[in-house]
Amino acid sequence: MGKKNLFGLASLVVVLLVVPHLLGNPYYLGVLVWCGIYGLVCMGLSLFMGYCGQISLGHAGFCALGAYISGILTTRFGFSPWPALGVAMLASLLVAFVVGLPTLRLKGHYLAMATLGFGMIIFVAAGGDPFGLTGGPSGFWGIPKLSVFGVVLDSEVKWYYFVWAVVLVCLVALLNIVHSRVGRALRSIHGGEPAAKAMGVHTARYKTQTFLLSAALGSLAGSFYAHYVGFVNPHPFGLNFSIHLLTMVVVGGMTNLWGAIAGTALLTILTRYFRVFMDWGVFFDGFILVIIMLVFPEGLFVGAARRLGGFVSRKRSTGVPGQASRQAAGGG
Amino acid sequence: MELSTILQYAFAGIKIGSIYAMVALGFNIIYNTTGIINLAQGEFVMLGGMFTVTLAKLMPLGLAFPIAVLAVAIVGCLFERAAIWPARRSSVITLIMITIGGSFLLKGAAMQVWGKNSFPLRPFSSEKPINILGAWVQPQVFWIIGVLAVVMILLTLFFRFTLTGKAMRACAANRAAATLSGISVDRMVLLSFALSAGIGAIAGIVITPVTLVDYGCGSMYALKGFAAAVLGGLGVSAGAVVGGLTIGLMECFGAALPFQGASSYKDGFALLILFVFLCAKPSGILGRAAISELKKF
Amino acid sequence: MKRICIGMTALVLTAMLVVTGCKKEKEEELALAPYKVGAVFAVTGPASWLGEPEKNTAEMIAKQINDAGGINGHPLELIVEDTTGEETATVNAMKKLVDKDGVCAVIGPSRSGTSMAIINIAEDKKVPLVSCAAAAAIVVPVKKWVFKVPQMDSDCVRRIYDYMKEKGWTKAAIITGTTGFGAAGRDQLIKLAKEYNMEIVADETYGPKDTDMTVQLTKIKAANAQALINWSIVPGQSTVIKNARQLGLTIPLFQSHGFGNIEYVKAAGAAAEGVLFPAGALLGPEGLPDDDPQKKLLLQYKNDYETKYSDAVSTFGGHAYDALTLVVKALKAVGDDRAKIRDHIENTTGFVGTAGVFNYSPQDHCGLDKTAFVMYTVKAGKFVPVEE
Amino acid sequence: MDNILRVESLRKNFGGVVALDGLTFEVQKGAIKSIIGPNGAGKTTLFNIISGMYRPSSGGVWFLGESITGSPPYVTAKRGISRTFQNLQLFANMTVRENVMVGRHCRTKTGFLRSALRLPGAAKEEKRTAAEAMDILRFVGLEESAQRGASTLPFGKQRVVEMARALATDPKLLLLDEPASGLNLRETEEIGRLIQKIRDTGKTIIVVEHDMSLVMAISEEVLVLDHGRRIAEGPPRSIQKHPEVLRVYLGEEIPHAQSPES
Repeated sequence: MGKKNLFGLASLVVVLLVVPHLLGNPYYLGVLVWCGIYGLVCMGLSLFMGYCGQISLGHAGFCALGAYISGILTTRFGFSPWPALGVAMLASLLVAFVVGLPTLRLKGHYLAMATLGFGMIIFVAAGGDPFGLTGGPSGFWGIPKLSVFGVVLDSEVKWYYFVWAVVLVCLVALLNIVHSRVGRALRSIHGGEPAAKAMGVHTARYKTQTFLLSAALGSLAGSFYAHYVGFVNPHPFGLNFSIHLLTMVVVGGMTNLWGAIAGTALLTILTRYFRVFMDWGVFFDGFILVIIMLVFPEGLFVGAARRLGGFVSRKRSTGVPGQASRQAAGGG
Repeated sequence: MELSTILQYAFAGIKIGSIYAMVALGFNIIYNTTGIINLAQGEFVMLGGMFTVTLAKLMPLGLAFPIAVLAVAIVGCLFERAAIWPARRSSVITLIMITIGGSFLLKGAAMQVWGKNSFPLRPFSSEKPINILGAWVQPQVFWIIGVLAVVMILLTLFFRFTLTGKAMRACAANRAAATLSGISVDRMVLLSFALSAGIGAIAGIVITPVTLVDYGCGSMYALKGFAAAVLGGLGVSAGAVVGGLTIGLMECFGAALPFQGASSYKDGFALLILFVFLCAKPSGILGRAAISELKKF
Repeated sequence: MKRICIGMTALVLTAMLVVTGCKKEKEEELALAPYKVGAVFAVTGPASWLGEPEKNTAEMIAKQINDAGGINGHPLELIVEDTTGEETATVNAMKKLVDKDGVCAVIGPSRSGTSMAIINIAEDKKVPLVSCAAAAAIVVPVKKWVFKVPQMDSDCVRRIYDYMKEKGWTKAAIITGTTGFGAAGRDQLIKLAKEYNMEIVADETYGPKDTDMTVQLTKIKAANAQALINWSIVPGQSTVIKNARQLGLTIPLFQSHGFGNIEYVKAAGAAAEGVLFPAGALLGPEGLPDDDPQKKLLLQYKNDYETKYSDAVSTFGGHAYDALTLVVKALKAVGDDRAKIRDHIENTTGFVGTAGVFNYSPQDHCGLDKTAFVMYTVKAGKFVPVEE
Repeated sequence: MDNILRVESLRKNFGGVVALDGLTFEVQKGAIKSIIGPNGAGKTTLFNIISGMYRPSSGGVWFLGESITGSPPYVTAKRGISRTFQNLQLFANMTVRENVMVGRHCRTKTGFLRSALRLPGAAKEEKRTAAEAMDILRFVGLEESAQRGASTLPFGKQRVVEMARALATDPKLLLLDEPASGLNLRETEEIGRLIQKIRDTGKTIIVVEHDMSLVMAISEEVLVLDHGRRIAEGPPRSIQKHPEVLRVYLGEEIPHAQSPES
């Protein structure tokens, strides 16, 4: 996967190990736990958007599926957390397959709308509670804690190590995928679908597979959410969350997995910080987002990396201006 | 179901659908010149309502209306110059992110200016409901429908018969060719923001008397308007109207479905229909397939 | 251009850092270590019109206490966190208060959903939490560390059903918002209907951002109810009133205690005339008899709040008043030990607050019953107690 | 049987517009066949049907004796048909070498799971793919630019990269859609030589081209289309004098080097 990535992984591990000792307070670790949980979804979304060139405004729906199925199975049907998590993931994969098959034929804003519709349908179903399981808008609580190899995750520190270990494993796997035949195929879809097809890339299948992968990661993050918070209701899984996920991926730089992680960490920490400003928080959220996108149109991480020279030749054209692609398509 | 009940639902659907249609029209205008969905469109609706509420305290409604529309159009222009224009060479997704940021900015600013309460606005004419074949209809509903019709007619005339309108359509059809034939694409984008902000404001002003306006109400309009624009076919004005009315009617008749708790599912119901429809016809009711291919993220 | 942007960003960020830095430094130094109390309110976001009066009230009281020399010489440090009405943000805020700031008790959150989301944390970390949200589920069943100050929604339902029974109305139509508050109210309305022999002839809902309820109300109209009960805290409750009147629905209209903000009356205009709803005595203290234990306190709070913030007082601000005062009383009595505060609150009786006279016990972490409610109606755009 | 491709009574209409109207022809193995015709004659549509991008309205395509009518592109690519595009379709988000490596896609098989775990087989295949891509770049003379971003190359070289990418699929039949469009005289000559060099490795090539000098220089056979119909077919010399061809072209415009983009 290349020296840069190995170096990146090594640095990440070092940082992750050092940070708990620098931050004397479990609260900060708690924020980092959120970074990790969101990071899981965002990595999958980055693969789907930045590499595969698709868009999803419905990933909150997969998180909701993970959280609700984990929660319902453990609290109402006596499952232990891990099997419940597995069932949640399988169910999410199934849903992603059924939803993805027809929707992934759609393009651009139409795909955005269809995925958005999917997310909202899950949200509405959770609130409407058709089977008397979700607790309606009030949700339900009492979801048991997760335990790993006999260790109950009952503190921020334990969650921190656990979530980030999972993130690291997923990151390595995804980096492997990205720097392989599959990753090239995905990027070729982003680069130009007709040409990708002509080279023998089964674009429809790759799009579906990536969608499934990102849905599984969303479901995983959702299950973690349920066990971490212990309470689930529909409110956190609305459209706002989908948009927030999208923002984190794009702000970091969607054409790079590292960007997704960086964007997630940055925005999770910043939005926490901006709450200090109370009434001005919303304003600053918007302000920072606009400024970042103006200064680093291809995302903070990718943009910064390019400016440092590391990615110059490789990434020069990842942010192909909308105009250029439009002209190419319009003139042809 | 009795006729009067059906009529009652239909009027509710048309009322709210007309607003969605106007928001969708705004989406389309910007989409045509830039290829992006301006997610701050809902905030233009909110600002229209807010400005009018404030202005109506100082002057007659007839005067407050145009001033508010103008004010919001100016906000639209400022937004375009400050945030969209500097990023005009960025990818579609970057621009959409900027509009999301813009919507937060406008929302936050509105919260500072007007606070967090909801404000009412008096109806344009009498508040007394009219009985039509057994259905009670507020007179404001006719204002809403009428304003939508007028906006639609004026827009059609503008795009069809004025030089500027034709130039904007040229940008939509082929940007490169439009530039070559001497059209200032930059100016057209600016104009499209002014126009769509103005239309958004009009929607906000006519709906406020039947609902209320608060700083956070824009996102809902943006969502429904986006759904309407996509359902109708992005970039097609007639599609916006068809899409808006369809979604409005689906929501109202969805809520009226004869089972327990139907109203909890009405939004989901409308979106489900939209979802299924898109899977069957990927470019919306009146959209052309070719256009949907152009935008890459 | 880009350089300017970067420069601006840097400038703004530094400015923000400095501002927050100063905020922390500004605390006056008193001889004794401050007592830290956390508050989690929905200061921004869709429920901000709840969180704002709560924050204002809490800050006002904290200032009054510190101006008067603090609690037994300890200054009161109130740390307010914004939940934006979101569960995840609330969880974060709660953890920050408990872990980072080390508060001895937390008041809030404003919404039922966000309250439910942090019950776990209060229980795990053993921190007293005094919620400002209404849902009975928050304290039923009793959770060791969790209390609440607003009247129970179940008691509010009882108050409404009592009133209806008195008038001989037995067929009710209900319409509720799809939020934690609305859903909890709907549960109670349905559950208690049996006890009161009420028949729910229509049961409709609407979303927090809905702008039109004509369809639901048309269905209700067809159901021939004798009274309509709306249960939500969103601005939509004004729309319900307007839509109902426009449809020619003339049956009596009840609102929940979430209607306790005069802005809603203004928003609904003439249609709000005659709307009935139970709420604490705060909305019309002038009418109380002089020997009422609450009267003096209510008048003073109302006056303080309205002069300081030039905004009409609401019951929501009152909840923050009750919550903070309750905690402060405990601090005064037992100091800032979390467990002792909890025990003290649990044994508080006869505490006069804005929502009523509280009597807590190990079995009751709400402390109020239905007598804390006064039935109000809207007359000439004002809240007026109903003569019974 | 020595024809590699047979197209029979192919029809394609888009709505009311007929792009191909009962077209029939064959291509001999190892030949360079050019297809010319005015704009809108249906040349690119023909390519799109052969490579599986479009489904024909009626008629069929046989490749090496087997019907590939309506096969999706990933199937035709695997069978040995590759193509370039009239308006460049390089993957701008990749380096030159990665572009060519995508071409190897249909000859390799690592999937999601095997690449995620980076099993030994996957790593080996990856290494081999990279080496093969370099071989092809060497063959077309672009090994120097292997690590550059594909869109940073000059236009002429981008055309070559696209050919290299098509070659990487190891095709038996190569479809080149206006390989010389936008190129200057020298570059056109170079591309002509490259096409012949590719043919000399045993591949069959179909070229759609407006540049007559190139067509005349490299093709064994020329097929002239107009309005989706064949109006002439034969060796370049005979085509130049064909009355029907002259009529079609004179009625529009004289074909010339640097014919404007459609």
